[in-house]
Amino acid sequence: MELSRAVSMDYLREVSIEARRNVMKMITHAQAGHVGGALSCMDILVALYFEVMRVDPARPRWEDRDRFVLSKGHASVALYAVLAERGFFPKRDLMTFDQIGSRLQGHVDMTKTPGVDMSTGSLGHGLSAAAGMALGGKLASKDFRVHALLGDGELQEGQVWEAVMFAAGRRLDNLTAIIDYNKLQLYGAVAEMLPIEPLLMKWQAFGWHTMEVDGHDMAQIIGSLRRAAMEKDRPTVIVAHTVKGKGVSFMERKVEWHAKPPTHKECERALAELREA
Amino acid sequence: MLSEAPEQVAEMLRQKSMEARLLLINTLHESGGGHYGGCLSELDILAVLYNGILNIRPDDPEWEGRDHFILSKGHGAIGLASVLALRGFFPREVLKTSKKLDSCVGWHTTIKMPGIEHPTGSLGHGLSVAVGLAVAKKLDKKQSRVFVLLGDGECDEGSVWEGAMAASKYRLDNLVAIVDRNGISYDSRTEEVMPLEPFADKWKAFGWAVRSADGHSVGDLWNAFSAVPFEAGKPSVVIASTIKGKGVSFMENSVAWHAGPTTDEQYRTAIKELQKRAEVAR
Amino acid sequence: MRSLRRTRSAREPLQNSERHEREVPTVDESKARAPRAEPTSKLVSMRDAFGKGLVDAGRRNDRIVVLDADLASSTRTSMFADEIPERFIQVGIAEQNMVGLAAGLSTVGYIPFACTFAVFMSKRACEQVSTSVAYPRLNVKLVGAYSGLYTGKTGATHQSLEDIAIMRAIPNIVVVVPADAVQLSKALDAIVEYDGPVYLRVARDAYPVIFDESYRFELGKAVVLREGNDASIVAAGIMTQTALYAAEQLAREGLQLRVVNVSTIKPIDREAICKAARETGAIVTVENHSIIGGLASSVAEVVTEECPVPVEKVGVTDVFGESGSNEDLTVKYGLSVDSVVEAVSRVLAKKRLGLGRRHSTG
Amino acid sequence: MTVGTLAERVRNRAGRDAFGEALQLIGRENDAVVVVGADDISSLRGNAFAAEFPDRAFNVGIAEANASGVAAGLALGGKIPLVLLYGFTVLRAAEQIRDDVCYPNLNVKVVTTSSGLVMGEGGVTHHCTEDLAVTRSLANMTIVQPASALETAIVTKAVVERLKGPTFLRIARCRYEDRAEQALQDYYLGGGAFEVGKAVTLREGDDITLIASGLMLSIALHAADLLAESGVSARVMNMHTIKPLDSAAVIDGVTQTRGIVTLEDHNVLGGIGEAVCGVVSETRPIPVRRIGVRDTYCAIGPMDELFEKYGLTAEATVEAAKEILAGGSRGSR
Repeated sequence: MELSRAVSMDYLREVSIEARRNVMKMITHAQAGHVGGALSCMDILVALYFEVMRVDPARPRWEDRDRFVLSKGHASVALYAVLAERGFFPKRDLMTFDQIGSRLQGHVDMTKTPGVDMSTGSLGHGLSAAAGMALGGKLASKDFRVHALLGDGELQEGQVWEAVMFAAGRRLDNLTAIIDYNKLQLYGAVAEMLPIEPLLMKWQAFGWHTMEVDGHDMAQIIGSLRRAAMEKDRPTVIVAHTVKGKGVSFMERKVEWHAKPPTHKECERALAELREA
Repeated sequence: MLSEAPEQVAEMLRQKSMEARLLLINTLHESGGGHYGGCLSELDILAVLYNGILNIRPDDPEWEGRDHFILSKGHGAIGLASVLALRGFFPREVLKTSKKLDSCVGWHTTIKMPGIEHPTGSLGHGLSVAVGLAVAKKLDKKQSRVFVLLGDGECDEGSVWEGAMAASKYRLDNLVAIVDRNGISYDSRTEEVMPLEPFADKWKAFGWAVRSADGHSVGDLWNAFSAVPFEAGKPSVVIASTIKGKGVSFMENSVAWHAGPTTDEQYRTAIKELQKRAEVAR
Repeated sequence: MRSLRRTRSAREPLQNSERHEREVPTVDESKARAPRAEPTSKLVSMRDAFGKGLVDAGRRNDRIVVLDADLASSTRTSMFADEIPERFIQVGIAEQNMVGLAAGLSTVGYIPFACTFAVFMSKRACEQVSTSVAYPRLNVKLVGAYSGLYTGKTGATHQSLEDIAIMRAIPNIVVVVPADAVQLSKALDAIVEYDGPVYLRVARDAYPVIFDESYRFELGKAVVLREGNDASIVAAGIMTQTALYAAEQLAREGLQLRVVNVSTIKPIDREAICKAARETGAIVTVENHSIIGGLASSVAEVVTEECPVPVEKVGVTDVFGESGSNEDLTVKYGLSVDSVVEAVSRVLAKKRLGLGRRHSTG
Repeated sequence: MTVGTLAERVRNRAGRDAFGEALQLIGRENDAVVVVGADDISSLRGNAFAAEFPDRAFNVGIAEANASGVAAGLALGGKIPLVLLYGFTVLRAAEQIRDDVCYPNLNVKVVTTSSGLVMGEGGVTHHCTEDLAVTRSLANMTIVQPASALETAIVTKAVVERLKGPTFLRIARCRYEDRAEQALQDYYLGGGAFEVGKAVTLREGDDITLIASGLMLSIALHAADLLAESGVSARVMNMHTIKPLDSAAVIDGVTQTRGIVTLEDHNVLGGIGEAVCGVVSETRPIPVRRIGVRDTYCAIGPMDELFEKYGLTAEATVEAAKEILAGGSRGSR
C-alpha cells in the first residue's frame, strides 16, 4: 500500500491545474457552485491528497486514514475534483455535480461521496467535528492526523472559537487547521465585513502553534503541513494567504465570482488560461 | 462623580457592598438556596457600579439618559437584586417573595424586576445584546454607556467571541465588559474545564482595550471603571479577579458552592463572619 | 409534585430499579409488555437513574464516550466522569462545539453521548444537531436534561418547552422521552444498541416508579398501561404518572380510561394511537412540553390523517414559564391531575356530540 | 404610497426584491428602522437600504447568534431592527431568538428569504425545512409568510409599521408563480386588506379546503383548478399568518367542507400541517392530508424538480383531496 508518493512539484502543479479545469467544467455544466473559493483552496487540497495525507482511494473508509474536513463546505467542487483526480471515484461522475440524484452534492455529504469524511455546508461546524475526530484518534491510540480547511469569513462564527479553545485545551497535536485566507467573503472584503485581524495573534492567544504561508506555493504548503505534524502538545494552524479565483485572471480577487457560474464562453476562456499556465 | 474624597468614597462603597452581602445571604437562605458562589464574587463589582459609576435614577429606572447594565451571567440575579434593592429600585421586602410564583425574584434575572433591562440566564447572550444597545446609543448620539458583566466560564461560549469581534468592528467605546474572573465554573475550575488563559491576550487579540482589577477592592474597581474608555474607539474590558463565594469562609474558592441550599447553622456562621468583617473594616 | 403525592401504597414490593447488573431476560418476549399500571410510592430521581445507567452502559461498552458542557454535576454525567474518567470529555460551556465534537468522535467509531440541558441542546446547538449529526445520520446520542417546566426554579431561560418540537422536525432523529427511572434505564440500553442519532429527554427530579423490572423497552413502541374504552389518555414522560392518577380518579366516577404511554415520540407508534382512537373514540394527550410540536401534535397528525377523533391537549399552552416550585408550576401551567380530568370531560362531551364519527372510517 | 403604486414597483419581481424595495420605502418613512445582517444583506436584498442608510445597516459578519442578540439590543434602544438571516441560520440562532427576542417580547423582525427548498442547488445544509417548527414553538412569536411580490411588500410594511413584537417573516428568494401573483393582485387591488392572523379565502368551495401560503399557494390554486375539472369544488385559503393560526378560518373549513389538505415547503412535522391538525382534532375531526417534505433531508436540485420529487405538487394535492373524498383512511407515510 502506498502511503505517500514521491512526486515532483511540477506534477502537483499539473494536478492542481487539471483539477481547476474540472472545477470550471463542473460549475459551468451545472450552472451552480462556488468558483472563487474553490480555486483559492485548490493547491492546498492537492498538497494534502497527493503528498501529505495517508489515504487509500480503494478504501475510503479505511480506519487508519488521515482525515480531512472541508469546513468551508461550499468549496465542494474543489474537493470533488481532487478526489476524482486521486481516484476515489471516476472522473466522469464530476459532470453529475449538483444534479438531482447525484452523489456530488452542492455542499459535501459524507454519506454520498467516497472520500468525504464529514458533511458540511453551514459555516463554522467543521473544526468542531475535526477536533472530535482528532480526540477520537487520541482516545483510540491511532496515529492518524486530522486536517480541517476553514474559510476566512468563517472565523466570524463563534463556534469556531469554541473549537479553537477546546483543541488547545485538549492538546490535540494531531490536528491541523488551514485557513484559506483569500480576504473575500460573500458580501465583500473580510476586513470590511467583520475584521478578523490580528489573525495570528488570535490563534496564539487561544494556544495554537501558528504558521503563515503562501497558499499557492506548493513547497511552502507541504513544508508547513509537515512541520505541523512534528509539533507536540498543541494543534497547528496554517494561515494560507490565497487569491480568490486563483488561476483565472478575470476571476481573481473579484467578490462577484464567489458563487457566480461562468457562461460557456467564460469557461472556455478560463480553460484556455489554465492550459497555458 | 465621587472623585473628591477617595477615602470616603471607598468607605461608602465598602459599606454598600457589605450590606448587599448580608442582604444576599438572607435572601438566598430564606428562599431555600441559590447561586451563592457567583453572587458573592460579583457583589463588589455591582456595588461599585451602582453606587459610584452608573448614571441612573432608581426612582425612574426607565430614565432615558441612564447608563445601561446587563447581567450576562444571569445566575447572579440575586446578587444584582440585592444591590438594586439597597440602591432604592424597589423595597427590600420584594426580595422575600422569591419563593412565590409570579415573583420578580428568580434564580435568573427577569424583566419584571425594576432596574433589569434584559432577562438572562442562558450564558453567552448578554454581550451581543449589549453590543446592540451600544450601537443604538451611538446612532442616537447619546452619551449613555453600556456595561455588561460576564462570568469567566461563560467565555467558553462562541457567541461571546462573536460579540467581542462585533464590538471591536463598531468601535464601541461606550461599551464596557467586565469579567467576573472567579476561576470556577459549574463543574470545576475554569482552567480544568476549558483553559481560558492567556485571557487578557484573547480580548486584546479581539480588539479590546484591557485592564485588570482586583474584583474585591472597591478602590481598584472604581479607578478602572472611572477610566473607561481605556482607549478611544475601542470597547473596554475589565478583567476583575475575584473569589467565588467571597466573604463566607467555607464558600470561598469552592467548586461545591456554585449553588445550593444552606443549613440554618451555615447561615448563622455566614452572617456572623460577614458582620465581623464589617466591624473590622470599620 | 403535589398531585403525585396522592400515591397509594404499592401493591407489590418495588424491585430495585437502581441495580447495576445487566438484566438477563428469562422469557423471550418480542414485544414490549404491559407492566404494572399503578405508580408506586417509591420515588426515584430521573437524573440519578440516567447517571447510573450511563455508567453501566459505559462499563459494558467501551465505545461509549460522554461529553458534557460544564453541567456534569447537574446532568449527573459526573457519575460517569468519576467512574470512567478516560472516556469523559468536558467541553466547557460550548454546546455547539460539543455537538460537533460528538459528530467527529462518532466517525471514528465511538458512541458519543452529548449531554446538556434540553433547552441548550435543542436551541443553542440546534443547527449543529441538524447539520452535523442528523443530516449525515451519525451515531450520536443527544441528551437533554432538565427538560420541561421542572428545572429546579431556574426560570424561563432554563425551562425547555420546545425541545421535542424542534428535535421532532429534524429528520433522522429518534426522540425518546422516558416516564420513570426503569423505563429510562431500559431505554438507555436500547439507545446504545440502535445505530443512529437519538434525542433522549431526561427529567430532573424524582418521580414514582411505574414500570417493574420485567418491562421490556422497545424503540417506537407505545404501551397500554391501563385498559378502558370510554376515552384514551396518551401520555409521555413524567406526565404518565399524572395520567394514571387521573384515570384512577375517573374510574371512581365510573369511567374507564385507557392510558397509553408513548416513550418514543418519533417515530410515533401509529398503530397504538389509531387503535386507541378507534376503540375509544376520543383522546387526551398529556405532556410536560408546549402543546405545539410535541406529543399533542404527533397524536393530532396521526388521528387526522388516519382515524379522526377529537383530541384534547394537556401541556403548556405556548407561553414562557417562570421560576417556581414544581407544585406551583403544575397548577399554574395546567399540568395537574385536575387539568387532565377536565380535559377528559371536554373530550367526552365532543365524543358524545358525535364529532369525529362522521368520517371515522376505522 | 397606494397599493397600486406598490404593485407597479414590485411587478414581476422576486420575493426578496420586493422585500428589498419595501424595506427601502419603510426606511425612508421611519428612521428607527435598522437592519442587522450576517454577511447576507445583499442576499436578502437589503443592499439598497444599506446604500441609502449606511448608518442603519449593520453587517456583523458570519455570526448569526450575535446578529440576533445585537438586534435585541437595538430594540432595547428603541430601534426597529430587521435581522436578515439565511433560513437555516434561524436554527443556528434559535436560542438567541428565543431568549433575547421572544422571551422579553422585543420588537425584532427576523427575516429569511431562503427557507424551504428555494436554495435547491445550494445543497442540503442550505435547505431549511425545520425553521417553522423552531419558530412556531417559541411563545410570543408571530410568523408571516407572503405568497406574492405584492403581498411581500404589503406584509413587510405592515409588520414593521403595525405589529409590535417578535416576528418571523418567511419570504421567497425567487419569483412567485403567476397564479398566486394574479390572485393576490386581484385581491389587494380589489380593496382586500392584509390583517395579521386573518386568513384570506381566495376561492370558495364546499368539498375540500386547501390551506397554503408562500410558494405553495400557487400550487394550491393550480390544484383547485384541476379539481374543478373533475367536478370537485375546492376552497383555497391563503394562510399568510402561520402563527397565530387563524383557527376560525380553519374551523370554517372543517364545518363547511369534508376534509383539508395543507401545503408547505417545510417538513410536514412542525409547520402548517401540524398547526392545522392541532385545530382540526380539537374541533371536529375530519381527515387532513399534509403536503410537504415528509421528514427527510432532500436531495439537491432545482426547487421545481425537488417539489416534483418530494410530492409538493398540484397533482399530489389533487390525489390527497380525492382520497379524502373517497373516504380512504390511511397514513400518507
